[in-house]
Amino acid sequence: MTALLDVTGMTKRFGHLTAVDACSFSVAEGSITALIGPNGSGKTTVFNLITGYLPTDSGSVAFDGRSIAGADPGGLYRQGLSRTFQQARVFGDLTVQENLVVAAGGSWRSVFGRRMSRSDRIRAAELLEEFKLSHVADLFASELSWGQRKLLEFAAVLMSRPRLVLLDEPTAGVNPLLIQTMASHIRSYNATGVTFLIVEHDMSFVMTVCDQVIVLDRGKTICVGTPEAVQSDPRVLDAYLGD
Amino acid sequence: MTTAINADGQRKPPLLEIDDVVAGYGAGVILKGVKLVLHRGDVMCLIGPNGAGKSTVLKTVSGLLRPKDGAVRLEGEDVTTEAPKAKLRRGVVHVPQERSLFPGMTVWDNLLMGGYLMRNNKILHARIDEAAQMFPIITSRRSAHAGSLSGGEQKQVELARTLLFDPKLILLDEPSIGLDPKSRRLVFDAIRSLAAAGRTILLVEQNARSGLAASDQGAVLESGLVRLTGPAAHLLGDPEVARLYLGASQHARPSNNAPALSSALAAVAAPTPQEELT
Amino acid sequence: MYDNRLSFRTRNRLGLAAAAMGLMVSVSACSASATSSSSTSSTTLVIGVSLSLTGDFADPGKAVQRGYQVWADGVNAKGGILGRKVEMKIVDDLSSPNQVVTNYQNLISRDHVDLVFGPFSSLLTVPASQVANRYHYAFVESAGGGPKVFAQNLHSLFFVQPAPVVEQGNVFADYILSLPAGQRPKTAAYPSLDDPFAKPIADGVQKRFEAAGIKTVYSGTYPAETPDLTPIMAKIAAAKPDVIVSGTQSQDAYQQVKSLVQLHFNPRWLFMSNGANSPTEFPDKVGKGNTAGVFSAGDWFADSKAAGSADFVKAYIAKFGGTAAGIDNSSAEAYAAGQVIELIAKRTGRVDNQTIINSLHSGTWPTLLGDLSWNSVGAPQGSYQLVQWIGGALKPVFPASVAQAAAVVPKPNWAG
Amino acid sequence: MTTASMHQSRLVTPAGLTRASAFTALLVALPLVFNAHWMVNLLFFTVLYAAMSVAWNLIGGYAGYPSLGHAAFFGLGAYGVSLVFTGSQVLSNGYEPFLLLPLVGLGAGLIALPIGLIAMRTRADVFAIVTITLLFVAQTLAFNLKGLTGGAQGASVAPPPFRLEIFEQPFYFAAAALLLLAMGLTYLAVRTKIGLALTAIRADEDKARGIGIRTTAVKLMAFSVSVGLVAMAGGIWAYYVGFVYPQFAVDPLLTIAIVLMTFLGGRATLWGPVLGAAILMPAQQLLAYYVGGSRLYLIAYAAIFLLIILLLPRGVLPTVFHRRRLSALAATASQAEAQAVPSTGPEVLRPPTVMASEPSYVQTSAGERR
Amino acid sequence: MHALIQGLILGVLTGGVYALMASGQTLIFGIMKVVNLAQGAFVIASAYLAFTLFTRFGIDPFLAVLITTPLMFCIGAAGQWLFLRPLRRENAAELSLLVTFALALLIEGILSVTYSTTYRSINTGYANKSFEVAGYTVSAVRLYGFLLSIALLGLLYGVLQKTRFGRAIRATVQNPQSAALLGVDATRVQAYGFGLGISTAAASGSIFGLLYPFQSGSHYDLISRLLSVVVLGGLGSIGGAVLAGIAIGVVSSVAAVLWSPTWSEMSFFVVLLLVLLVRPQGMFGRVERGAV
Repeated sequence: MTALLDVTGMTKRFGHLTAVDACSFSVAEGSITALIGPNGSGKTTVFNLITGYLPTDSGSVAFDGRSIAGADPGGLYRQGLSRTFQQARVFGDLTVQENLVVAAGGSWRSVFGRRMSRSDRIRAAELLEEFKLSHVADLFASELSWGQRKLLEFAAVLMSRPRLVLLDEPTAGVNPLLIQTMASHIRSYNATGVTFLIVEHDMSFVMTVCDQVIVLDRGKTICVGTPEAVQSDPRVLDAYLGD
Repeated sequence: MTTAINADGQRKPPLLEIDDVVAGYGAGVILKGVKLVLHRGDVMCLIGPNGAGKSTVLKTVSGLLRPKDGAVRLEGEDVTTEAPKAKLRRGVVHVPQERSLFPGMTVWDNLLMGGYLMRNNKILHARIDEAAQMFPIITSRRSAHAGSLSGGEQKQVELARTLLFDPKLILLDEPSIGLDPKSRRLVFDAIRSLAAAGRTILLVEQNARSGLAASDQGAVLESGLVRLTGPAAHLLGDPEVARLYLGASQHARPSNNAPALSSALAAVAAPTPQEELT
Repeated sequence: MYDNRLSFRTRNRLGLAAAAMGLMVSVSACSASATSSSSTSSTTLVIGVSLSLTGDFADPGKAVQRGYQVWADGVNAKGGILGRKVEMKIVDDLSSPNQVVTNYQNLISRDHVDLVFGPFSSLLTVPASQVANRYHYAFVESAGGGPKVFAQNLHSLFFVQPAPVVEQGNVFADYILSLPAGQRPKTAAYPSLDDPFAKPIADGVQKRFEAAGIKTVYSGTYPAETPDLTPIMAKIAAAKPDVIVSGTQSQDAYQQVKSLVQLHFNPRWLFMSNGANSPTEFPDKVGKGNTAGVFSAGDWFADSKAAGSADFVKAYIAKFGGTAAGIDNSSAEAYAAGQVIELIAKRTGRVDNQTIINSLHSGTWPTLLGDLSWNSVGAPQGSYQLVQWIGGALKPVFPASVAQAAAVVPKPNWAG
Repeated sequence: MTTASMHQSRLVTPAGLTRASAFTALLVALPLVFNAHWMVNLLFFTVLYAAMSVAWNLIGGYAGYPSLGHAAFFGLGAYGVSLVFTGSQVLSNGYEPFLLLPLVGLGAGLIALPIGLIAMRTRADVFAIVTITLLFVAQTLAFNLKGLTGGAQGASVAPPPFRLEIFEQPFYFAAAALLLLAMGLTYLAVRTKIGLALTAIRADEDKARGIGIRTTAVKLMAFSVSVGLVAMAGGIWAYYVGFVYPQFAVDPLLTIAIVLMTFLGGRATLWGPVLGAAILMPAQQLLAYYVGGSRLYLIAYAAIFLLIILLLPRGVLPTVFHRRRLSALAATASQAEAQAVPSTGPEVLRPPTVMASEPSYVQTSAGERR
Repeated sequence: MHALIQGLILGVLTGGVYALMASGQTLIFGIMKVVNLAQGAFVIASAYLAFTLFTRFGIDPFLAVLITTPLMFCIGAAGQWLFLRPLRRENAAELSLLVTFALALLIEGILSVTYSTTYRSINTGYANKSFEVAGYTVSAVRLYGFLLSIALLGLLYGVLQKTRFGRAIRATVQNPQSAALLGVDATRVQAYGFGLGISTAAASGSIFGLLYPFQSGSHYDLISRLLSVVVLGGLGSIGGAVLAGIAIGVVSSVAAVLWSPTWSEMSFFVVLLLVLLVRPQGMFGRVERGAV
């Protein structure tokens, strides 16, 4: 497997604090990779740096072999790199269906296209069906529960048929049943060739879903390996339990 | 029913009793019946994996979050539904996880804010003097802007500020988060000196080893329930703790079958613990 | 089920909009029926006026209103015009051009008033006179004499003042140029408000002074909202001109004086087009002592001997109190507009619009502003009088035919 | 597939067409039924302001950028017309200035592009203030560029040679056409991806950019079209009133009026601004005509204004829709319950807004933090 | 050169008064993120109050500050409680713009009914006095007004820095959650903070009334300047507002002298736009930190 995403020596400082410290890792194409680490280890910052929401201080990021340093989030999204947020960000004034359609990306010309083209509608209907959201398709997103919003955000980023999806804590605040649902969606999309990089706290989720785990502590990559290997690695336990 | 967790302090009366507390945000539930007892003069460290509900426990105690069920008792009195201000007057001080100093104000002004509810200046200044003995930084850097202090120094000022309330109970939420090792040592030193001065502390700590090392008692929270309690030193060596952190057999491995429609609907209705996500 | 949900967002918006339109129409209709009774019965002569009772021009707008009221009361006391009682229908235009257009539309096409008088300010007179002209109404107006008013070439418009506003400074230029060459000023400054009333006055004087060899040391305009004239006046003070010719409106005249007093600069002559000719406001705002020697131009004075002036003063004081010196010129000018109508009725026996238009294009019409006559576009053909503050009162000093005192030169020092 | 979602896929729905034709018919019929001059005059101002409110709504309502500088472009249009058709000209048929309007709109739209690019670097509060500044710059320019604008002396527009009997009607129909154009463009924007993008920008601009929406382009487009339409309104106005003075052509009160109309009727709705204008404009003009002298009108105006904001913060139409939606949702939920289908009712019924009675950071189990 | 320095002196003196007015407005923004479009109307209302106190009771406008300041504080606090507190949080920022504008209209309406729309000015015995210093003229009213403004800015600074209430305000601005945890009642702080911001209008009103003729509609012009000042200084930054206030005074009066008064306003707006181009948050605005 080749590396779809390659992060080398990425560094980000906020004032005195070095949030990400010469962090390096790569995500293999077709993998489900977890990015774990204790609170404050810089996971979300890494996400923000990769997706262009924050500028990096130094280091390089390559997506599919091309450097994407300094790219804007929208451009990356159109290139097939999409993400979700820890606190699901959906558009409350749009309906569930529209939340999907608006995320479909598309060409310049499509800006002037119909609000909801036949292909958009079909694609959205598929995803809604798959994510069991059809019954709320015409509700405003602001009327959804938390868990439904997380599902919706996840479904929305799939609209553009991305190659790499960065999920920021897909299970945060959702109940066990929904966690299972999330896991099965991730697996089934992975089977169609979508690569996932997931920030996750729920270790059992990581163990059952992911095939590679990157452990971050204080902004540094301390360990990379299979879930089982990472689980038994004393460095990881130290990172979690402290010194 | 919530006895027998105190190894060495049976004679001390319980200061805080958290009794079967159920709490959450919106319609969701994070704490699913938490029981804890804290005795006067004890330092208890609450540890557990992310999302277990540790911060939520502190919030139900300080009044920032009203429990849906169960009771919070302080010195035997039911204070479950009291507002934060009322709790503050009872001497329950909450130091949140985020930095709670006012960055543009001087260290001294930050301290004075700790005495906001206090009308008696004499007592206030006496308490500041008292705090200064434990935390010399508040006099040595008194006119520095709080924002210019290092993270560890800021935590020290925050801890010093709690003393102005002559607190019965200090609730510390992840005091060491985001700090470099040196600052972390400063903070745990400070917690130890507070403990030495006989303050009762309920501490939530991600850094379980340092946290337990600074505490008398420990409790492990997982998925909204207290899984383990005991003297801090015992928990430090308990292999079960590591399992709770890094995931293990308690979890049924999720099946690959798509869930039935009804359960999926029930699932999506579970809402948000926004505070737990940070 | 889906259909139901979607439909909240789309259904019946048309209904709402239609209802709103209906509401609008019915509001208008209601109000129309409520007041239509007040309009013409054959025995009343209804004269419609839109005045700025609120907004930027509210202050002079109300002075005009008082003038009309005094006139109407006087006429009615004498039995009205040709036996018809005069009713003034005065509405507020908020000093807004949209409202002034709406008001004259309503007055003419809805309330069918018999005659209209003009609003206050050239800015509102222009759109208003267009509306009136469209309906072939005579547009007798006492407060819109800017150049653009006459540039419309309206045959139906008549500006009831002795001369177009821009010529207000001519009388001062006449006076200065009537002096022996040795006594004339050598240098002059022209600060002016950027306003259609004020700026052309200073420009006109400047043109004539320069032609006569008087050197311009300062010339500049300031916008209406300039809170502070001190920088300009400081610049002028530094240039030490012999004469200052100010194109002023009202508040800016007071501001100019204040600044000059504070700067301790006292020119030999100080002429201010407007503001300084306000009998009560000026001494009130700048202090009585500081008025001494200031020139201005005017068309009416409390002790004027012109036709009807004494009656006007008496009636005004009886109605509104105060003193003769406290009467605003705008009130007198409005009164003169009424006088003109009264005269036409007396001379022709008719008061319809066509008669008014035909009559005013010929002959002279004696009013309390003196004898007035108009050219084909409604510009009056007379001239203003030069007035000066002497002993705390405004005195006509030039031309000799109306002078009640000799001009005081040089201007006495500021009182401080 | 449901009929509703079938409609969604078409650019113009049959229902939309019906509504458009009905409204057009209404607009055409109004001045013919209420043909008194004063009535047509009132209708003219109402429709003109409705057009401007609809235009403002594109950027201020849908995109959530509350521009307070639209009056600058109104003035631009007014001066544009006065520059080409000066007072000394004699027009042959009187319709020439109307033909110039598309050019005026286009010009204003182009000028708006660089301005919008700068102004939209900031969000809500500051954007509002920057656009106010723009308005004052425009007014100062109008006063000072005497060669073009005539300065404080004003600029005159060629007098319209229309017959008295129908004098107001060409202006009314021009304004009505502009209103239909503005509504048509809004409708199209809403029915295309642009509408989705604008709503997304209002809700969460960063996220919108992150999912590949071309936010800058869409925002600029909306701003440019919006001010272009307002500039055209300025052109019609100048021709109607006949004279253009800086303080009236670039008047802060104009912006305030159209913002207020939009908020009253309901922003980010197609019909809200029209409704707002239909209520406010006649109310204002008739209030001024009948009780203006009493001076209480300003107090009454402000009081009504405050009451509307405090009682109907979303505006009339959205409030009505929201109420109906809530009751209908409750009905569906109970229906669903009756059919023993698991329901999301309680969650769904939670109103999307929480009153700010409690300080934001104190949470209770009942309401989550926002 | 003489005229330039004269203009400079004038600009600083005038700017001091703007600084005082703007400090209140920026304080209000800092505390509750509300752009108060009624600040100008409150200044004009205060000018009328001072006018009445002077003409009816012969109270000197500078002394009248002692009466008008507490009065304005109460009116401001009441206004916040009645009209701003009930706003829904989701779009409070936009709605508060409209509410404060409506408030301005309401004040204008009340003033025009009470006082009519005639221009007023306060003419005290010293209205036209001036001092001569090294050949430069300094008007007495301006000098007193400037000194009073500086004194009141000092007082405001003192209140914010040294009092319990001031600390609570600053704390709320910087970290509302933490302030609440320490027992600060945010609702009360907002109402009193709004009152404090409005109370700066009282003294500004007295000085404004002494310097310029005013009427009920004068606030439109005033608010456009104040907005420029607070945006230039950075919304929420009092120090920024003071510097920007003096800057607007100096720029417009120097431009009036060097160039032309008709363009002086323009020059200032251009400066404002340029500053915003480089720093959208204003000269002294900080993105992450609060006011004071």
